Amino acid sequence: MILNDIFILMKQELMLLGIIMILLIIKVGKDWSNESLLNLINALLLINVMSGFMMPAEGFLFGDMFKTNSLITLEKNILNIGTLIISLQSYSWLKNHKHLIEFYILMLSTLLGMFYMVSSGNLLMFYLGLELSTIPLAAMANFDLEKRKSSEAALKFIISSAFSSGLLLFGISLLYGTAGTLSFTEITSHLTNTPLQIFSFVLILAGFSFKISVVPFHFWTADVYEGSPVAVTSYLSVISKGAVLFVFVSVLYTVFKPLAEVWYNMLFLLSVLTIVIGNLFALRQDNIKRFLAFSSIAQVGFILVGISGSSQMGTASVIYFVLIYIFSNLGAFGVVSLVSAIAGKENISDYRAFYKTNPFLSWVLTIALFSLAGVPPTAGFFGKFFLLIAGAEQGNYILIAIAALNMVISFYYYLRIVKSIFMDPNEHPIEKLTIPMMPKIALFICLAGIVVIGLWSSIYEYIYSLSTGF
Amino acid sequence: MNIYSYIALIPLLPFAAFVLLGLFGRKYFNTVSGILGTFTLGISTLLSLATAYQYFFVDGKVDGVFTQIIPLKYTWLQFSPNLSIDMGIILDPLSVMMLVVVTFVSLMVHIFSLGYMKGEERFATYYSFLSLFTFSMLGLVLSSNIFQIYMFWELVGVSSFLLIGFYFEKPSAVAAAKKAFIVTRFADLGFLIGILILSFHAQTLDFQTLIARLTDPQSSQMLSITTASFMGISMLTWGLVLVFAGGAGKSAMFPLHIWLPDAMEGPTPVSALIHAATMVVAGVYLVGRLFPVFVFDGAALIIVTYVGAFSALLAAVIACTQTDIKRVLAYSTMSQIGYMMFAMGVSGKGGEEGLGYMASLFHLFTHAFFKSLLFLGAGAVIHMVHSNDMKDMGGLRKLMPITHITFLIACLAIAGIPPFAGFFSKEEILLAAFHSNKLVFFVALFTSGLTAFYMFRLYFSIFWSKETQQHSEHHDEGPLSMKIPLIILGACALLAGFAPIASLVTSDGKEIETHIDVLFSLTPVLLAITGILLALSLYKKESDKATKVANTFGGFYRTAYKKFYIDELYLFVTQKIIFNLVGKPSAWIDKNIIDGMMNKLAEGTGVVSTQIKGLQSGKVQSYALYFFFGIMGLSALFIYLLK
Amino acid sequence: MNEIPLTHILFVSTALFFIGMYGFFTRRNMITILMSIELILNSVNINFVAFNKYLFPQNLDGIFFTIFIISIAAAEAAVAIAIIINMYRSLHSVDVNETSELKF
Amino acid sequence: MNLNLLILIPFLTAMAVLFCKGLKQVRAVALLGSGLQLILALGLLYRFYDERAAGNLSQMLFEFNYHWFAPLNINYHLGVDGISVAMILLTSFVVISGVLVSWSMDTLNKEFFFLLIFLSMGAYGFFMSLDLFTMFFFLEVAVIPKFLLIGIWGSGKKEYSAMKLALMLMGGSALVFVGLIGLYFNTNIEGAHTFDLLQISKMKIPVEAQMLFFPFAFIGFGIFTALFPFHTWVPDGHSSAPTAASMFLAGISMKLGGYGCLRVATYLMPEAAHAYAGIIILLATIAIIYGAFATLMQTDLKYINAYSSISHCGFVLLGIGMLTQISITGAVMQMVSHGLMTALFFAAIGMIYSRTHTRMVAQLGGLLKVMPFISAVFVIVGLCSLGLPGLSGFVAEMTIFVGSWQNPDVLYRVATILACASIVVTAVYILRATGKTVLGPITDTHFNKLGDALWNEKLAAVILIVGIMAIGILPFWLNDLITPGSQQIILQTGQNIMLK
Repeated sequence: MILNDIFILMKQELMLLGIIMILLIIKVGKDWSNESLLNLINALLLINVMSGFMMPAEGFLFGDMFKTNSLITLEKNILNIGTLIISLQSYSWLKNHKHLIEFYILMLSTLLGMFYMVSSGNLLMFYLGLELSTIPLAAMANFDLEKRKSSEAALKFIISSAFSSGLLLFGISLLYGTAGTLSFTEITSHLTNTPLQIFSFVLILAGFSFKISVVPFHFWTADVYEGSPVAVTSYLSVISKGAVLFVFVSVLYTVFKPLAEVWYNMLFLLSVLTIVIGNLFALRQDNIKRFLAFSSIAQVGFILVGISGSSQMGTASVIYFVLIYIFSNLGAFGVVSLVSAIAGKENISDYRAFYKTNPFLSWVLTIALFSLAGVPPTAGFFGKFFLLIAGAEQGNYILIAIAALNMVISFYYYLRIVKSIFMDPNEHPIEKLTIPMMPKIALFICLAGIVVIGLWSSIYEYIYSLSTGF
Repeated sequence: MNIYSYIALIPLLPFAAFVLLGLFGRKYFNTVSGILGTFTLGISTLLSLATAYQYFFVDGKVDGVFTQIIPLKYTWLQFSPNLSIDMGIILDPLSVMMLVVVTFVSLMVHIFSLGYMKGEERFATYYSFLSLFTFSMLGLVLSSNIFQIYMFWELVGVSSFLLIGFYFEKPSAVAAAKKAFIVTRFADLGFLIGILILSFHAQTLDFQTLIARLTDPQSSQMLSITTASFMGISMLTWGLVLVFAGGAGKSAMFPLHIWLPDAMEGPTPVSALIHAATMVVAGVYLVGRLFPVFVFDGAALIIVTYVGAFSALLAAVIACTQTDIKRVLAYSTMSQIGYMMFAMGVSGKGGEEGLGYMASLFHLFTHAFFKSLLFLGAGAVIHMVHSNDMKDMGGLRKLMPITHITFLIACLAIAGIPPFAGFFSKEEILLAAFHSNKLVFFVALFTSGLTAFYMFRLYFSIFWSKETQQHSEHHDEGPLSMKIPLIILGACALLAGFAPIASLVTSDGKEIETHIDVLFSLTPVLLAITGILLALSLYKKESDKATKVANTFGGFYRTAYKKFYIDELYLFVTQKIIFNLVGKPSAWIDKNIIDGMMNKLAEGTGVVSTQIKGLQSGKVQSYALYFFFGIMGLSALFIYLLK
Repeated sequence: MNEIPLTHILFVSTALFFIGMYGFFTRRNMITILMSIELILNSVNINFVAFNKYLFPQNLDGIFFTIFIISIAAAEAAVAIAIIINMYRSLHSVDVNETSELKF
Repeated sequence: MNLNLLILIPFLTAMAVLFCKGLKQVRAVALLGSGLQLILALGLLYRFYDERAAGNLSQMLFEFNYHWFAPLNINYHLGVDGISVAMILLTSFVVISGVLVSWSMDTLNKEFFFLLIFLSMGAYGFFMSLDLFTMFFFLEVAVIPKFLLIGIWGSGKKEYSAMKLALMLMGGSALVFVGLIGLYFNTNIEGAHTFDLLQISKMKIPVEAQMLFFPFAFIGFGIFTALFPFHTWVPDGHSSAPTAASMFLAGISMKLGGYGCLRVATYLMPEAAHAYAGIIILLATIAIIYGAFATLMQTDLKYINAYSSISHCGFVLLGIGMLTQISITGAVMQMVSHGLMTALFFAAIGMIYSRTHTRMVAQLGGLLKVMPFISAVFVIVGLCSLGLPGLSGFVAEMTIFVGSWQNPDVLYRVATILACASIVVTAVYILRATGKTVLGPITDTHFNKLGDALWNEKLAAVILIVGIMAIGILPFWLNDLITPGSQQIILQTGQNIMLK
């Protein structure tokens, strides 16, 4: 029974679809106050998260266009959790926003797109998921409608992504020309390392790289992150990036396995470039969102190092790192979004003496930054360590050495913010902020995640055990 | 348990006094702390006298030879199965004699200080430091392990630092203490390396074993140390010379003597203790301790001889020109220790050959008494006059009869006039030198004349010279506690010459025959008398004769007065060369080059970061262009180049 | 039959691709830039159709793909134009060079 | 004895501190916690001797092994040998006196004590780890609190110093990281890799791999212990840090490096250690001499101690480089001794500074008159630094010298002689500093009004002095403690020069 299968295998997608439908109905119906709407939506998202963990299933749908298994379910759950946290964090910003429901509809649509993308077993499906997760994001980026920067960010995002998807499609078309099929499982057997295939692979790789901001395909990142509303920035930086990373890992390890030698060297080159350039740019940013953009570019460089390892360890460490990265980055963005929404300040220099007025937020931001930097006992340490172990598995110690030394540079800029918060004097520090309930919950979730995910080894072991699939 | 176990108490009692007085003395019993210190030391003295009796006259001798007894030995630090620092006690004629000398002189100083330091705010501290010094010195002479001796050696250095710098508010005292410590520390470096060399080859740190191994030509250790060489000189020579360097530092031998005159900044009784009888002779003791090994290495002994002889002469010349009475005494000490050193140097081992060894230690013994007497006498004078300078003194003989008499005795003793103590010991030294090295003999002879001259210059300047005295209003000679030690030491200076050292303390433990050859001793005695007469004519009455004589010597006098500019030379080397040419550049390099490198590295990263910011131009089309170049670059690289 | 060979068609699609590319890099008008992207997408469409027709006629993968691309391109253009309109409100211009407030 | 207690107690203390209100509660809890640490450490010493006396000869005692990240063979593996016990003792001594010295910390006291105790947890964990991953974890745990401690509570150009210190130490740990990864992938247990220190030590790591990764590990750890030319964080870091942080920094964290050099670099890569010994000795000798001469020129008390630390830590590296059993024992002793001594030195400087508000030697003088206790402490620690017998410095340095001399290579001997010569220079700078500050006339009439040490400061100083003297007067217990450990390391290198 295909319908039966759909209900079982696509339950996460259907759940999302349901929420979108409810929101549409509310939109059409009578007016709700923003607060109650937010409460409702967050409750729905919480249900969504919890339901994701129930009844895991494994199987294929529509030929092999859609597939799911426990790893993919886990990946979707991770994305769900991230979305919930972002939703909780943007409470202060959305509370007074006119187009609250639209925002959620767009966001959940992109999430749906990502789900399809993660589950895709076919290039067509993948492409559809990718576009579904991209185009609404452009609209979301413009959600501070009256701000010019927001529009500019959206414009840059839509133009760049259209361009990149054009090139990606060109690559896919060439691949189709040489392989004659769009199905992941079948393409593999047709890959023979011809120049045309390598060329098409480079184009596809560029498409992925664009989404996860790998140098030199990253230029849009900083501008878009800076201009967009904080909620969108954090969504872009963790959820959208995370989803593409999940696909990227599985595509590289399964579909493009015959080209392993090529992509291994490419990743080597790209990861070094990404880490170095990301770090160098991050060094001298003053806008904290822009800073986080570049730091996330550098983080992606580390992820590429991990991917260049062998399949199981590489997959496990990448998924693990993304999980940690979601909590760490959202911890930082949570504070940033609060400060931005309430105090309207987004510069690092505004954060001077932040600790005097807001000790709790300062600690959250500090711990989140430490986790991003990879300082124990936060989870970021474990994440980075395992990524680099995975990367070293092939014996490429030069890469590891470069990565390790770049961690030092990254320490500098993370510590620079910590320094501002704790040590620099400031005549007019950000005033004492009252934190609403929901962002507070979000921050606590992030803190718990940062502490627990690293020290509690079962999480890594669980991911590792699932990663055997490839 | 050995019957000698109580010996451990001899050093430990002063140590207990140090701890007690140092921690609680000042707060709780400042005034009685002197009595307490003296009392504990008195017990130690009695014990050491008992030890001496027990050892020399009861059971030290086995078959006519004094043997070494190790009554106590605890492993303190085990480096390896072979090498360990042991805390032990060694008893042999040398150490027992030193034990007596140290405790006795120290006791005298303790008693003297009761009066001298009375009213001092840090009275208890003073006594605790004295006790610490005595403890270290006793530990030094009793050491059975070469590393143990090094440890106490350092402790002696530190406690002398504390004592010299006792008047810590006087910058000159602090400077002198620093100088004394650093110079001897520098010398100790040689000692340390010497220990490393000797112990590495002998594979032991224990004196007995070390000496046994390094005096047996057949032993593998002896073979290894004599065959190994560095810069063409055998390791044995290196080791011994370096050890001697350490001894020379403590004993103020040229060129490491510069600290001694300055060290007179300390309280005068301290000088009597440290710079007359105990610490400064540690070098002689050290050479004596390792004498059996030294005998096997002619080169080392020659160095000992010439360093000793030269120091004796140099110091005597300088002493003739100084006007600070304590400095005169300091140089005289240096000169006398020079005597002891070269006596060691000219000695051989066993029988008549070993005369020098015996003579040296004999002189050490007698010198301890008369030199500490001289210092204490000078202390009494200073106590009265409140000045160190000869010019402020004169005509004191009536005011301080006891001091005067005892001082005279000491002067006669050091000048070598029979039957005072110095005569006998000096006689033996000259005899030993005469037999083995004529050059050294003549130097020594000349020096002994000079000695008589400068000592009596001192004597006449203090006690005669001017007749009338103003500064005598209500002072008397000082309390009883200051007089008693003078009297006792005076008696010793008179009688110590008759002590049977020759039959007790010899290089091989056997007695040697000594006799006074009247013909031979005529020359030095006549020379001494000449010196005394010269001093008499120049300094008995206040006149400008002395100045005239000084002027006739002109440049030489000035040079000698300036101590041959050795201090200035050292100052130049340390201040100008070490500080300016090594210290400052190191600090500069660290700040600017090495640290600068790190900072530049960071700055460079920042500069690169600024340079490349133009890439992120904000124009979406150029972003796309980079995107496109990226694709083209990757394709070209991987299709054409890396294929 | 005088069929047009595949290479000719590929030549056309490649030319379209680069024309689109060139337009994208050089035009200053945002709308023109969007049109250039449409050119690129169309070259992709031609590729898909041609490959499907010539090489793998047994399936319709390429054709389907083309249909999806067309529809998505429409959606993309719609969103992009909406953003451009919004941009125009504050900027009063459609010159892409003026949207470089966010940089470095 | 459960070693986890030594991690748990600091952790719980740190947490408890966070929930305290007001300085009084905070410091009481901190003191209680650090007192417990001290008791635990002493108990550990006692139990250790007990076990050894009972004939338990296994290399590590009280092992605790928990499979942490099973897929990667990462274990949470604790265990101690004599060397670790010595370092743990050192840590507990420094921690409690650090807490006591900061008794009246007035700004952000809760955070201050939290970080201090958190740091100590890292140090304990590091010294007990028998798994390279766990070790690295704790190593980094001990780094970042220092950044905050210096940056927030420091003085002078604190931000610069804090940043410099954090970056250089992080750079060091990055190098260590590469070394560890390299080691990991060169191990082989039935196809899997391991981080377990004991297992690796029983394996033969290929010599080429050793030659490649030894420098990473050694230099990485070396940066922590002021290896020339990577020592520049030391002067700035120490001088800007608040008193307790300086004590921790010099007393504990510099020792992390020395311990790592010994336990990881030398022990696990013995052949490479032999091959690189010449370079290590060269760098160590330069550090010793050059540090000493650079100290001569310093005018700030904290700089004096910082530069002298460079010189003294050079001895540690020298001892390690000489690769004889005695010299390695000496190196460990020097770590313990220097830790206690330098902590005391900083404590004394802090006490002086908090009263006179200056650390410049030229502005101080005659303090003995007004603050006899502090001055006496200052003199004692100075004497310890210049190697006075009866204090710990002497024992450690002499052991290193004797041990170094056992290595018969002529060039190594020259290095030894140069190292010996540095103690003369040490005497010069210590006496200059002491002579000017403590002795001499009072330079500033304000000083007359200043009081002597308070009870907490006295207690802190006494605790450290007891440690110093316990080693200085009765060194054999420490020696017996360390020797089996250093023997193990020497056996590992397989070319024991003593046995030749």
